[in-house]
Amino acid sequence: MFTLKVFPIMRELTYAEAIREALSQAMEADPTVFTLGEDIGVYGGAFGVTGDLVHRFGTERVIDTPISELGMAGAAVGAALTGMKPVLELQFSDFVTLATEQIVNQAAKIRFMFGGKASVPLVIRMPGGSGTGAAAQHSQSLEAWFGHIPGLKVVQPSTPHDAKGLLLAAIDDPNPVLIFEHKLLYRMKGPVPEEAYREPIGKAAIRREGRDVTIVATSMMAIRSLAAAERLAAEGIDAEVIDLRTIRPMDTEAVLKSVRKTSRLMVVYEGVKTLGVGAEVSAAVAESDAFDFLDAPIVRLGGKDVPLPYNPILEKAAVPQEDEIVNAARRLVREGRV
Amino acid sequence: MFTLKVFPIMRELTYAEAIREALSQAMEADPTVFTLGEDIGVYGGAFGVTGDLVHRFGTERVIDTPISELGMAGAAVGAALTGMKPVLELQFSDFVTLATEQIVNQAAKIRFMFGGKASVPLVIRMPGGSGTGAAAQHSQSLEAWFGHIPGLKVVQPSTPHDAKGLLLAAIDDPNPVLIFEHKLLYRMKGPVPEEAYREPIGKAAIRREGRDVTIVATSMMAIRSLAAAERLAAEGIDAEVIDLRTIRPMDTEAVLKSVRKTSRLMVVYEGVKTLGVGAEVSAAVAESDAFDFLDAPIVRLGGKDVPLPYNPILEKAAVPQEDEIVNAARRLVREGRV
Amino acid sequence: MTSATRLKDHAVSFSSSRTPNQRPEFAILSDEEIGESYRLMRLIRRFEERAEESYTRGLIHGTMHLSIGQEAVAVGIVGALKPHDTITSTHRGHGHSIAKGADPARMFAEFFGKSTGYCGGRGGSMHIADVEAGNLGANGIVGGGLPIAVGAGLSAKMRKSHQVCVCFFGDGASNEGAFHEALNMASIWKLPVVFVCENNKYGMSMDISRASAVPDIAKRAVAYAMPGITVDGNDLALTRATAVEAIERARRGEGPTLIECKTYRIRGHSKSDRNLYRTKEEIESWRAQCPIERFKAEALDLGRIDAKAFDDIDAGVEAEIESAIAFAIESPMPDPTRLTDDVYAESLPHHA
Amino acid sequence: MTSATRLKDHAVSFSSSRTPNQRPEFAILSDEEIGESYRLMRLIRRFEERAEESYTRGLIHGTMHLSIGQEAVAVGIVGALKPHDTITSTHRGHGHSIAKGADPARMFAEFFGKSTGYCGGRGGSMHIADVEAGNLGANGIVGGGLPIAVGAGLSAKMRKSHQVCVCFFGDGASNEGAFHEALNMASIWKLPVVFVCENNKYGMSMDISRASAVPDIAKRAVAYAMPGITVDGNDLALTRATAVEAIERARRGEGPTLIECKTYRIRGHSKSDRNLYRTKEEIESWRAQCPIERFKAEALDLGRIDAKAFDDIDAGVEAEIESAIAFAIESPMPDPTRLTDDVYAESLPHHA
Ligand SMILES: Cc1ncc(C[n+]2csc(CCOP(=O)(O)OP(=O)(O)O)c2C)c(N)n1
Ligand SMILES: Cc1ncc(C[n+]2csc(CCOP(=O)(O)OP(=O)(O)O)c2C)c(N)n1
Ligand SMILES: [Mg+2]
Ligand SMILES: [Mg+2]
Repeated sequence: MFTLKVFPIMRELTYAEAIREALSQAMEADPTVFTLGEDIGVYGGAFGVTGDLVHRFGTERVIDTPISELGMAGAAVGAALTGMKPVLELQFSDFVTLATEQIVNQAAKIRFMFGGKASVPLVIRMPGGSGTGAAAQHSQSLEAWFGHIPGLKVVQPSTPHDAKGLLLAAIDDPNPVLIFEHKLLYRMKGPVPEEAYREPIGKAAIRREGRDVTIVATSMMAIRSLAAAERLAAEGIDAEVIDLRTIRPMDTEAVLKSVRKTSRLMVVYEGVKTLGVGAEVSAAVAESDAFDFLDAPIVRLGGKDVPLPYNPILEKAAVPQEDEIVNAARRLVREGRV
Repeated sequence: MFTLKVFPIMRELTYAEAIREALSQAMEADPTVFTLGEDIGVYGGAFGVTGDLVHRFGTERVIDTPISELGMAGAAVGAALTGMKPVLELQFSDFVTLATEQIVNQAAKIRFMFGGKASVPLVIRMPGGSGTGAAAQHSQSLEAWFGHIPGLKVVQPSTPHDAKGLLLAAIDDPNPVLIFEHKLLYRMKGPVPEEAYREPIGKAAIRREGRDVTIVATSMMAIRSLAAAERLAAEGIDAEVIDLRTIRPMDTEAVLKSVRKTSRLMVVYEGVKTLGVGAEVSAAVAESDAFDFLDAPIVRLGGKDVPLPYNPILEKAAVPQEDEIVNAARRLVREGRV
Repeated sequence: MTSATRLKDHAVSFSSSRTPNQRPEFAILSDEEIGESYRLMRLIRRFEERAEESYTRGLIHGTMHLSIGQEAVAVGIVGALKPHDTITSTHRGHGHSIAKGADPARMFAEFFGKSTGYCGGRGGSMHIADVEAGNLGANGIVGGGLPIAVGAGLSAKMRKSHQVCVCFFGDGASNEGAFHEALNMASIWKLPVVFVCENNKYGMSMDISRASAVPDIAKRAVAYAMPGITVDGNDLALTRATAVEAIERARRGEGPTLIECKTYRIRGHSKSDRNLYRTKEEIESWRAQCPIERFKAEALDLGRIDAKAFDDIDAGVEAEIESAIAFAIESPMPDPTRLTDDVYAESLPHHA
Repeated sequence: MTSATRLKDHAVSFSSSRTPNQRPEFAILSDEEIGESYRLMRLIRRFEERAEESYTRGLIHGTMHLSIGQEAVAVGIVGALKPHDTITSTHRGHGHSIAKGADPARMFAEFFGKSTGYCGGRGGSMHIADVEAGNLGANGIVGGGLPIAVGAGLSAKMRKSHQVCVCFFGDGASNEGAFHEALNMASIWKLPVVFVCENNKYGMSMDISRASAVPDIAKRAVAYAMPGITVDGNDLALTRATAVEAIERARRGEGPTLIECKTYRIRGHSKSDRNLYRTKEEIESWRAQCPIERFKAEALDLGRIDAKAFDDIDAGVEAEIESAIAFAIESPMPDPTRLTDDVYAESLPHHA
């Protein structure tokens, strides 16, 4: 589903391996980079992301923390304020609810509150998303919350390539960056260059060019939308698929440009539809001059208005699936509404 | 600014007094209702809302808590699960960041996770908003976060009348209800009936009818928008002002109906513009059939993309003011964009 | 009450102590209680073994956390409660639920995602609850149940219901801020809550010696001016006797107690655990401390119950599990068109 | 080290002890330190009194929290730090900042919302910070600084910088979960952090006896296997000596200490406090314990410094405050068109 465009001969890594490689390269290059989190040492991380890093960098730079999410987020803020570059792993992004005080009131605001005289170069990585039967407290997609907070940057890589490049960019960034990874993507393979490259934070990626409809999607939904676009192509519908990649700052320009071309917009995201990422994409277009180019209402396919259920049938019904994307896009293009 | 339409002879109360009266009436009527929070007893609450309630209901039903926001939210959840109806006051809504775990992972999801076999009739009251020079950690408007969470209800009363009626409705509600009050409104007076009436959660209020533009606003911004509308009227612009009142579930129908009439929409809210309440209002309209009625892009006037500053000039510049609303509405109506 | 030794002058009368040389903790158990405690431990063990097997057979979506080896905590403690008392449980909560009277059939049904499950298939292993029956829920959030238990205690006190709430949590959870806030609140308000720490030595892969500044979680009780007791959590009689005293204290309005039960989880943390953080020897040494076998042996030794009775119980447990699984397998899946049911409780007309 | 009495066999040499019959805590202070400590306490006191007056005159938007009566904690503790050491402070942090070397002129400027203030007018009283100078910031969130101090300690340890971080917080803050998580982490990692609880008896209106299960916060140190010491926080010599020992311990890599300083805030919690929760008598009895007067009297008594020297210091403080206010008043307001500056630090090109 992801063809080797840019790099003709390319090694493939899983998304998890790509993240591990980024961490490892950053830690090799810069002694102030370290990582902390629950069970990231000898256990290798709940999703195996840190793997053997502790054996290569030692327990002083790959730090297992007690189960104290607020404390570890604060410790990362304090370390970042005083010369270090911590990369914090939260075991599931749902647990960020315990750490929001430090992230939102401290990390995000310190630079501003202190009059620009300090910075908090902190990275928080956390797996979000549903699909593993982990139920309501282990499956949320809360990126919209943090997209609402000035002072933070928020990214959602959907490919191994981006997972590595965005993490390296996040570590370089002097601001706090939250990375929402996706549980279902960890084992997905894709081409990943060996060198320590960066993907720019704040830039969307056009995954597929098309003329009939713009599909803006994030994370796992970018993968599903791309697959849906291939099916739509077989029906003669030419969809442009934009992987937003960064939630804050959002690459609105890329979306507007595409909408001016296609005149139809659909936003696909896994978080709860209401007040989710799609609301912002839609509103940004509706307030812009691209509004005049719109031939149809803006469609949002988001997560249903429901906590994530355990049963796999219900779980699938709760978030957009490929079929739904195909059907919605088809109706939008053919009938001008969904 | 608020004329006595429904009740010809009406006592006036401040917003704070109206809330206190609601609490007091609910506690009188129902022995399972109680209130807890920091300094709500003899101190009377940081904003004087609980006032003398402790003297009337005793320290067993007006409970001063230690400074333990997560703990008190959880205690409220546990009490609500077992037959009580707690009304929790968080001293500033910014501190909800310490309690999001209990609110979002427990209160909001328990009913669903437990298969509909339990409910959490919990009310959380908290003052949000800027304008008092309390700076970045004491001035946020975080209602959009909770509007994103299925299982919660979220309201924002803008008048003493609604402050009382919505609180009584919230206490009756078998679901967790979050009430974002506004610091600047506490001393504002308005007519308040003496009996224990309810305002329906989930219903917007049309504060002013108009034909040229729909202004949807929340909380303090509803007050400012109404004042702006009066000024606009003097210029011959007839604005309809809708006070959203409930963020979740949102009264989209009221907004659509108005937009079908005015063909122009502006959303005014104090929270950060990006991914704030206005994004949802805009997206809900843009995906509806009211889209076809729109004559101009949808305008959002939200908080600037910045933590709230201390300096009063900066603080004013960070959130929509009356002049800005007037100017934006005028341009929208006259020039078709802002 | 500051240590388990205080239990020696425990006031409960030794009603059913027909046999000499019994420990007082054992002596307070009636024959019926011995049989029932054994049955419940056995039921929990077999329930989890069969759940594990079902997982391997692909009947279970998602993960699960087994408490094999820890049964004496759940049964010892919960057995000291009255039916109207409440518990809050954890991600490793099958034992707590069964001890509190949950029906294994509806639990299996939940694991299999069926509409007959405790949560109608919406919750799964980590969210088994039965609020009516006093089980305020397992919890996917480590430490999540601690403040909820405080609320249940506060509610019981306000309603003067004389209910006690037992709050289970792990050694790992004791490093969460929620632990601190909850124990402090329960103490200042003298709430009828008994905090039971199942110290199984690990929070996932984190050895308690790396995660916690103190090896004995009960020591932390000092910070909340409440009694703190460390007991052998694989000794059912001891966990029961300790719980009886703490629950009585709570019911008398004298406030909370922190009981730390030292135990061990024989299985990995969850189904994906490769046990890289502990040795086979350690696991084996604890397997030899099986709480069920120990309890059975002591009862047999003392002649309190004979081998035949135990065999009968085992057979009954097998039959119950068998039919529970059958029920669960035959039960229907939930209807996906009803997905959004139960997000909100319906508002009733107000009592104006 | 488990109590203040241990300080009697403190190892610091009594270098400047020219006078017999001195307490060892006092004796370790050089004459210069006595003068400087007095000056700083006086500066804090007068700074806050004038801030209060400025508030009344309408020069200050927003609220502020005065530490009048608590000066011996800030000056006693911070005076034991080296310049490159760090502190985290609180909403009641003027004293900490000044003790750490903050310029009152830039502080007043901040209170008045001026661009020359520590935060360029963006932060106000609750966010005074000077990260370069080791002040990691006041904090509007009760308990917010606790985990940040852990991070500063972790960072110092990793960078082998031999810095110590002093973390100030209140008695009320000790009931936040952040307190628990922070102290546990600092202890298990043996971080160079000294936790200083300013126990002024109230968290806003909540008497510590109602809010906290234990009256002495230092007792909670047991839960983290770290030394816990309660001292008279209005006795500068004692707070200094205690801090010296704890800071040395931290610097030696032996881990954190919890020091509880019993003190009292003479003013209300904030400008809107009506003092409904305490008596005039209580306030008066503490006013008589003024840490500044006590310190001065002891120094005079011992003949360590004469009255003239104190008068000179007072005069210097007055002059400094006067010119600080003048500076602040004359400073320009920030430019509202630059509102969104400083939300983000600019990204530098990466070191590829
Ligand atoms: C807030 C939170 N943090 C982390 C986790 C992931 N997690 C689940 S169980 C567990 C270990 C818990 O250890 P302990 O409390 O000792 O319980 P045990 O698993 O040993 O029964 C962890 C880290 C979680 N579910 N919730
Ligand atoms: C998380 C949080 N909860 C509540 C408050 C409101 N508040 C500010 S100061 C204070 C009292 C703090 O008491 P203590 O820690 O003893 O410090 P003191 O004010 O006595 O110096 C409260 C409740 C806050 N700022 N942050
Ligand atoms: Mg454990
Ligand atoms: Mg205090």
